[in-house]
Amino acid sequence: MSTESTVTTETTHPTEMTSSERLSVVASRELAGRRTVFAGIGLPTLAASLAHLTVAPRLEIVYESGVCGAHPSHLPETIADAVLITGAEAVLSMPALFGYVLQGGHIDVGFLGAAQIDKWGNLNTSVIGDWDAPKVRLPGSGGAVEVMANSREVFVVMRRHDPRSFTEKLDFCTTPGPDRALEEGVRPLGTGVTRVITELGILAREGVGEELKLVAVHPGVTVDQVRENTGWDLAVADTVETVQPPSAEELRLLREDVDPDRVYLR
Amino acid sequence: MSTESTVTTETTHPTEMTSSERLSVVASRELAGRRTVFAGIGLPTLAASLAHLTVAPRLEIVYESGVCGAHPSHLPETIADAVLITGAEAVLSMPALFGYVLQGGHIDVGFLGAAQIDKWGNLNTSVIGDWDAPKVRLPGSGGAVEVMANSREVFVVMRRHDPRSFTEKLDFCTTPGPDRALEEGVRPLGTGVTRVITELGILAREGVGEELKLVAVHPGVTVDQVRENTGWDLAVADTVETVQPPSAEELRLLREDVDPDRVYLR
Amino acid sequence: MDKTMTMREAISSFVHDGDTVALEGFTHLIPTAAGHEIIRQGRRDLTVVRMTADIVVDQMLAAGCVSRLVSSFVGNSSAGSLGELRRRVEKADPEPLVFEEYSHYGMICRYLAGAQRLPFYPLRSYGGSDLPAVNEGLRKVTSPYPGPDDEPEQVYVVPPVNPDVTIIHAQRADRSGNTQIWGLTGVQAEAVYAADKAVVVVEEIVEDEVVRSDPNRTVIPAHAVDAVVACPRGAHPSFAQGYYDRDNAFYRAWSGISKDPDRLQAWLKEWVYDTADHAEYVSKLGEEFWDSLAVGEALSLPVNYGRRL
Amino acid sequence: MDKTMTMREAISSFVHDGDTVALEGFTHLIPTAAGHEIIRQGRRDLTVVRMTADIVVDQMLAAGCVSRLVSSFVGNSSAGSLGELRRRVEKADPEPLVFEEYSHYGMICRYLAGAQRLPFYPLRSYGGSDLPAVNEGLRKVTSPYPGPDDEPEQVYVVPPVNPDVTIIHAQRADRSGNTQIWGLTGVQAEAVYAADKAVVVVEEIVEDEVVRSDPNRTVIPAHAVDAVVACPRGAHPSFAQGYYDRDNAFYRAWSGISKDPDRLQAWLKEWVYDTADHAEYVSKLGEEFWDSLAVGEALSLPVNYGRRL
Repeated sequence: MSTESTVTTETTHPTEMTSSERLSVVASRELAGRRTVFAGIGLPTLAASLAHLTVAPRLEIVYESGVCGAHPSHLPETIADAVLITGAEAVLSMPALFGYVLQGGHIDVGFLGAAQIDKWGNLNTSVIGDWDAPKVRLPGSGGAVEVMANSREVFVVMRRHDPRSFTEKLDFCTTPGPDRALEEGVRPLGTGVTRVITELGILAREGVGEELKLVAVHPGVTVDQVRENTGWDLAVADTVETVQPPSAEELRLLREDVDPDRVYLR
Repeated sequence: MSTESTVTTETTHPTEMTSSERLSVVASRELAGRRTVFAGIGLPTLAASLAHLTVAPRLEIVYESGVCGAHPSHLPETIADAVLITGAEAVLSMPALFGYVLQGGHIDVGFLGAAQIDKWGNLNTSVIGDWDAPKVRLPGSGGAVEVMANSREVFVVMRRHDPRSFTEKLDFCTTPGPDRALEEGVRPLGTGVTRVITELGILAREGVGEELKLVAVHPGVTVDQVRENTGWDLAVADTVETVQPPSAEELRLLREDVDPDRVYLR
Repeated sequence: MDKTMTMREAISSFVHDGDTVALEGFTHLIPTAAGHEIIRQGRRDLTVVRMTADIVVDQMLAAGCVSRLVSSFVGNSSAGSLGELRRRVEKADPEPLVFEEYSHYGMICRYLAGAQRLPFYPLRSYGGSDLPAVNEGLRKVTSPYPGPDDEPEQVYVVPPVNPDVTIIHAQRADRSGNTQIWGLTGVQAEAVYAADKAVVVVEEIVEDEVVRSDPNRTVIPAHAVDAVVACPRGAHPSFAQGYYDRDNAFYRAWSGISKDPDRLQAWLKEWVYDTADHAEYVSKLGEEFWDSLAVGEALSLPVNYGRRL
Repeated sequence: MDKTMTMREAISSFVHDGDTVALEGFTHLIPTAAGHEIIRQGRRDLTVVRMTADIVVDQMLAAGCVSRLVSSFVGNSSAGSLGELRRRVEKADPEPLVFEEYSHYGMICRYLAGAQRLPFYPLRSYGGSDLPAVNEGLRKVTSPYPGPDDEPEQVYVVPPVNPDVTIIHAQRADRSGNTQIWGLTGVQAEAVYAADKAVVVVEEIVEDEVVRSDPNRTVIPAHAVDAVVACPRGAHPSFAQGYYDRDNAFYRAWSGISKDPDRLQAWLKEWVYDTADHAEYVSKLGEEFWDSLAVGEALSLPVNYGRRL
């Protein structure tokens, strides 16, 4: 155990913790040692900003809007917030950002969300129901198709963990993982989704050909609970860890340094 | 006759005129009404700059280096001369210049030179002799292949008019006109070479499927002289005009305003 | 050549019923005022091309201007839903909307192909996606070079988009159309070069010397621009870096406004139809409001372009 | 992360015998000093990729560093010939040179494909040219969309180039590699992104605040850069906009120097082998010489990036 672990074993107050805080902290730890992360605003930014202060001091957040090396004076409210631009190290055009940085293979970890995910980490952000006459029209891909195809790995953060979101069959596959791409002879760069972080625990997948497997649960959550809330026959690791609760130090950094105005820590 | 023609009929002194002056003036007239010209340094710049002062007041010179709307303090010595950049309206990256401006179809007239030209306006700037073991290795295309394929029309200025340069068969076709491109099913935007301006006169070609035809000779040059100096069986227009000699006003502008230091008017 | 005109002149000259109109600006510099003038002039049957179809698109849909939408993100930023768009797509209410769905880079590559007059543009997206099943624009090409392991390699391609007109908003331009943008520059240059005609709306028209003091700042040269429209605060509710900030409250409010068709139509009446032009819209919002979006100063340090001695 | 190192360290760390080395800079900001250090360190069997193979390439050829050249223009600007290159190509003297000939846009598209990790890049050049007959890199693809008149449309494509290392010269960078260039920016960003490793040589290393005062000026972000080398006047005889002018006299002199192999070798001995580094080369040229290339001031006007109030 390193000296930092003294800090992480201090008493924490999980009952006072919001779901956003818990998810941000857990996601931040998964970024240990990573160099570049492609993140949207909200939980991914919180996770990346916290990781920058803890496990990944050299982490650079690249924003879909074209900002590299931001040094914002305030917590940004969107990926294009003016405070991200002033004082940034570089602002790129979208062809450069998507073409050279993302498709060029410079992103270690991409963060994505989705309305639905399946066991291979394929994502739906287009529609609930039929594409032609949907029950709900969702926003669509944005850059998600590109983030999945070109990041070395992808982390998915899903607040909701229920059988409708974790589904055997997507209503529509907007953003395919590499398994689906390879089936039709197209070769993506990355390994697709490697971590899914939810209110119940962590699913993980090491690479092409593997399905998502439950590897950890939050304190107080059982494996059966996760199984019941997953819409497919969930694979479970031989040893399911219990997620270490956010430490007092992690929470302090998150609350005092990363999001003092609690813009996202609601 | 317009009032300007009073000026052009003033006595000129052709014997005092250099070949560069004559070619620049003749080329400048061909730019009447054109909007954008893609020009290298030397005669093309002189011609375009003079046209800007006479027959084409709205003419913009676009340089291969990426400069648009230059307002140089001194006559540039290269297409990348620092004096072209300071005070310019825009400086573009090469992907933007070649991709958006040139291939995008924004160039009315491209100027090219060559070591050899054939009757269809195909050009050789690569080698004299065999490509694999050339007698003379020439610089190659530069952007000529793109200028030919994408400009609405191309003007070629050749100081030397002799059978080795005006050849039945190019040693190597670096830069094809549209006729050669169409033969292999590739469709260029422009019509290829429409004017060849030489020390003997002007060859012209209206478009795809036509070969170059002698349309004008300089004063004192005969049609037979041009035929003898052309390496193919030269087509001749029904009426061959005599090129109007540079007017006093054209020469004055060229000498006093365009190239007062006689950098190129040697 | 002086290309300045009023917004009214620019829209009436360059946007016609049935046209394909690209409106670009990624969160930053959204050409809202131009969209409003299109609504005022009652254009119909437009194909709108816009990566992030957001509030201005919802408004144009609600005003009945648009029959076809080409986009890669149809949402109200991260602030909620587009009510009109969802009614059109989910229930064909009040009429159907043809929707061509892409991803962001797919849209970018369509502009790149359009700007470069290419028949297609390759990209490493879409393998395994259901999008090609609902969008026949997404096709595959086999590379003529051997792939890794010497096997043949396939990639998806997208077709060019060549709008009849592209409209963008920028910080400043000179009268002939040399356009300077800083902060997020998005895909504006490509969208302009892809178009047959281009309208640049700016916060301010500046003297030639301003532009020429920094030619690298010119994102779009004059030869690609057909009209220059001075329209301060014309990007509201989005922002113009260095001029005014984003109106986040309005983004949040839009979900509620657009959810109720009557409220949405009332909003259009009050803020678009009943304002003569954007200047009236701006003054109707009031000085206090604009003060709340004001930004302070953070000037770029100069660079030396040099001068021959 | 501080990536600064000396030129000696950078070349010895990132350029190895047999490597493919891209040196870019279109007339402006040619990385001459880096080429000289490659010569000093005696690298062999390099593939040099450079759009305009000019004086620095002729020097590297004469020093025996290069076995293969990929280029679209092999000439001494408009000032004359490259003697060594012509001997190598015309007479295999003193040894053959493998030459891959492209056009400028063909080279640009190879960098674009390399930077975007594409298997090929399409362009509207080469139809009817003899170049595809001597360069098997130039191939054709049929567009999956109907062309004009609904006939199938063919275009040429070029393969990506992914150099082992790209070396460029720039005006300034911060210590982590955020690189700012003004004036002609050429194909530098694409050449850097296409490469496995990238070395940026700069006129000056500046404080973070200088770069961050104008993030749009950053042509290459730090994440794409592996080494930052401070080397003032390292682009001579080419120029650095705002720092020093082009040495046109040396361009004109090179035709004569390079025409005579003995004179060329004597030049290399005096100016490269017998100088320890570029600083010695600079001081050997003398202050009076540098005064003749000095430029005056033409500062860009600032823009406001804004600050939240």
